[in-house]
Amino acid sequence: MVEKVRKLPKTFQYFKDEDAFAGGVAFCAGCPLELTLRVLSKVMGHETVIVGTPSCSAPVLYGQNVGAWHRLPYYSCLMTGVASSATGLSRYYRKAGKDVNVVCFTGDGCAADIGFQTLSGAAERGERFIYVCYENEGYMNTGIQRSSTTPFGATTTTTPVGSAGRGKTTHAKNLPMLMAMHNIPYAATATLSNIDDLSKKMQKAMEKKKEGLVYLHIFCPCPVGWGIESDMSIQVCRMAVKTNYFPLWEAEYGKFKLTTTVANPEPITKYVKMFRKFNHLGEKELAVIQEEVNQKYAFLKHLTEFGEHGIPAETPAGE
Amino acid sequence: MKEIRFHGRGGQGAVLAARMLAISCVAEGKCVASFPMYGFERRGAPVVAFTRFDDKPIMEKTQIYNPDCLVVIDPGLLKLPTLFTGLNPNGILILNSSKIFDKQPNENLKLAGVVNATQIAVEEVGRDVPNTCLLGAFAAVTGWVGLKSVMASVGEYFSGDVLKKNLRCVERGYNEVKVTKWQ
Amino acid sequence: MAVKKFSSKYEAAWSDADQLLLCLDTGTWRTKRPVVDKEKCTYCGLCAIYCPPQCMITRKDFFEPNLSFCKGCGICAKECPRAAIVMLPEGDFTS
Amino acid sequence: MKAKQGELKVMTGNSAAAYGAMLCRPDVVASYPITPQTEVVEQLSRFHADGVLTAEMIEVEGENSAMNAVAAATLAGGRAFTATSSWGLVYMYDAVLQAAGFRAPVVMANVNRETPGILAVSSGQQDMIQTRDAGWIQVVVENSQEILDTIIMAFRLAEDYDIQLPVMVNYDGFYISYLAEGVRIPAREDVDQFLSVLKTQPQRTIMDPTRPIGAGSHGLMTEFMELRYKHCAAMDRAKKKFDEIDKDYGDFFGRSYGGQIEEYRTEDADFVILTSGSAVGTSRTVVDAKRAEGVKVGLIKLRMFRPFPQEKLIKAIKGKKAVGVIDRSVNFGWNCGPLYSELRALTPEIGNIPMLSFIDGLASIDITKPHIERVIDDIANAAKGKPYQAVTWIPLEERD
Repeated sequence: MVEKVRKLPKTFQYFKDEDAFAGGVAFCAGCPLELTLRVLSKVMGHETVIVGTPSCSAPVLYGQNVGAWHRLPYYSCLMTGVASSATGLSRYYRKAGKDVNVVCFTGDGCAADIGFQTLSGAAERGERFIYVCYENEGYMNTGIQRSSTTPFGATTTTTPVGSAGRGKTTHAKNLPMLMAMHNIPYAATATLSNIDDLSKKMQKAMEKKKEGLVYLHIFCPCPVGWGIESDMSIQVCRMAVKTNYFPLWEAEYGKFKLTTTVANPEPITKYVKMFRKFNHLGEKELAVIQEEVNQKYAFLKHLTEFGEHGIPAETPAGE
Repeated sequence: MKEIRFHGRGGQGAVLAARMLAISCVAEGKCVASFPMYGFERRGAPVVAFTRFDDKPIMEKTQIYNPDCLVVIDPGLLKLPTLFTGLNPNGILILNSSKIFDKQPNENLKLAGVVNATQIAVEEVGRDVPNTCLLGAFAAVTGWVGLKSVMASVGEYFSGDVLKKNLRCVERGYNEVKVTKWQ
Repeated sequence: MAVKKFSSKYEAAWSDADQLLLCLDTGTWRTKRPVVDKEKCTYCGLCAIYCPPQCMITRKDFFEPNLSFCKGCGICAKECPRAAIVMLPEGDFTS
Repeated sequence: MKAKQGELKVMTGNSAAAYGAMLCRPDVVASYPITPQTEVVEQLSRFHADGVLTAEMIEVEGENSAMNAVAAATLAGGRAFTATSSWGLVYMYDAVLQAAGFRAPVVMANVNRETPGILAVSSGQQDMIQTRDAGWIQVVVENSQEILDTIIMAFRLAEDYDIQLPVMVNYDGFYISYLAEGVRIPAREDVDQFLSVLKTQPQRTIMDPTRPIGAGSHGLMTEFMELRYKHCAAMDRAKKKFDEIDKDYGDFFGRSYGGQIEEYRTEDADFVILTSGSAVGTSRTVVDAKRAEGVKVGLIKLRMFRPFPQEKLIKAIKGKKAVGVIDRSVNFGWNCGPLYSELRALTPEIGNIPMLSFIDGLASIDITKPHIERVIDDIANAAKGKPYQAVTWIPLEERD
């Protein structure tokens, strides 16, 4: 008989509420988005107003007629209006003296492309809500199209591989970095393999949003869109961290800190072979990706050597 | 005119099957119309697709309410209370299942072709994509379209190794379908 | 205007989970089923943490999937450090 | 009981809009500057800086955000105001539709200006026309006092339990936005009292964060149509409600505007002009002058453009010998004025009388007294049974 480990993972300690979602909801099998949302509802609690958009999360976040798939209050809006709708909601709640978590929940396409202006505006104004971007590197819901956060070389339905096409020809926008550069009270990256870290950052987000906008960038690979076997999605997250493809960090008012350091990063080849979207790439192209990973990481590392810049912590934005 | 309604779940290729059938019919000189009806594009979510074919141009743009034939790609959908709704007398069913019927599931259903398309797909393609196999079964049971035409339609969507595997699925569906008749 | 009866009491597209909490029968999506070896399970909880539908049920000293909702993704089996969960074809279980 | 006579102050139309909004004590104001509306934002910001306005002021990064913010704020339970114009209205279009579909009781001042395509920083009602089918209540007003009064009425209409619809208060850019006139400013407590009726009504559904409630569920099957039907029904109710509110306002503050339409010397008129906005004032003076010459002409001022006041217009026009419509915008594809084409739809009820369309005043071209005299002459001839031209682009078709 194996000795039972009585001590459950620390993650359980971050849960303050029951899962707000119905048992069966319309996410694909193995979708990290489902886990992200369920964990979010457990960590942030049920008095969390979700502001969502048309996306993979919409069929679950938004109800059907009078029915809902979960017990969180929500506001459905268009991709152009996420951060601005959250602005209206959180401002009114503040005026009415209600302490509410207003949480935007959108994909990278919305956050980095069509909704970026309003997100940037809300960050500058110091709006007090949390913006969660789940990063699946493209428009997965509408059928796998490229977004400005789709990485170099990736195949999508609008950057297909053919006799002339080799996948996306430009590089991804570094959205979490852009948001941190707004000098907001809190910006962080997280992913599900490091779920303790993710939960902790969600908890911290609730505190820091009292000072201004909080931005969480959560790496959520898409089993369907990337060609990942449904049981491999957490493994892909883990490898993204281990290769420094997706480093985990946080930044308070522009002061950067790595929350996980990888002693001996794995080569990017180990990561890209876990799914199909980079299958066509040759050595040369993989070297470009490796170089990009190295450069981005070096830049991030360099930033951690600086202190807060821009607005000092003692005078929160938005006052 | 013949009207065929496909029932499947997102990811099983119901929409593609409906379209391939349309292409097969065109290869035989028929007029066709095929379209899907779904809300959210999601793996696992129920999907309905329609194909009509006739000797003259098809004007209708409505969903199919009185199908001559149902193609059910997911056996779990047999539980759907509305599955047989509107089925024409002398109706035909093409079903992906490991089990054949022990009794007539609907009084209008007179002819059922059952094939374990999931198993065949897993054996041949390595994944649960039962759609092409069911088209083979469809050709065998209905006789409305020839095996050659179905195989040609599959060639419009796949190439190389994947095409070969899918063609084997079609052939096995054609040969291995088990037919049950009721009066 | 002529319509007398409405199906919703709301003027706009409001949903209300108190009135109706929707739920899908996602257990039927499964093509593979996770089976837990109770002997091997050390009750570490990692399967429960990583399970996307969060449907691992705590038993006395092991975890077990709620088959009503388990979509059979296999993450629990993949993440289990003791290999205490195996994915078996769902067809083997149909009576 | 009567309200106190308010303080008289000379102010522009834009200031009047800001005063109207401020007096209603909004919880949230979000706006973005655009000519010729910018003064509204500036005035509201001054009110806020002076502590007169305690709303959450949101200086958004674009009009789209302004509309999203105010719509969300009203659905959370607040009162919200914004103002825009022309390209700004176009830029917020998706959110304008969203606000209406959500039945968000937003009040917005729209300072009419030409829309994109041909660059023109000038007056024109095309912006209002291009949002005609957005599901909003649209009111058009004529002067600064009417702007202030109508914005107060608009909050009562928008937030009424039976209505719950966004209201757009339109006034001509430049001609009214920058026109300084003496305006009576109602006392705050009187405005409070006028709006207090809303507190006695059942409360609308809001985003109460303690409840598992969601705004913006998918409308599936017939429920989508049901919600559209309810929206249309609310639009229909808004007509009578607007008349009642206008009457209440008149009884209390001593100023009223006729509700959906205002009729001027129509009772014994042989024929009438129908128009809206700043052209109404000038038309009044020309009608008076023509009356002095013995021409039996009347004037109808359209105040409510959406919902469309069919019943009122039929009643006002039926029995007249002819009607002419002056539009400060165009109906693409019909090649006539938009208000004109809407009126034509009432022909079965009004009767087959000559109906004439006059397009004038695009891009701030002045709708002058001679223009209106010509309109009256043309309608008068048509009323006498003479042949007439259905559509006239007045400034482009000068008479020899």
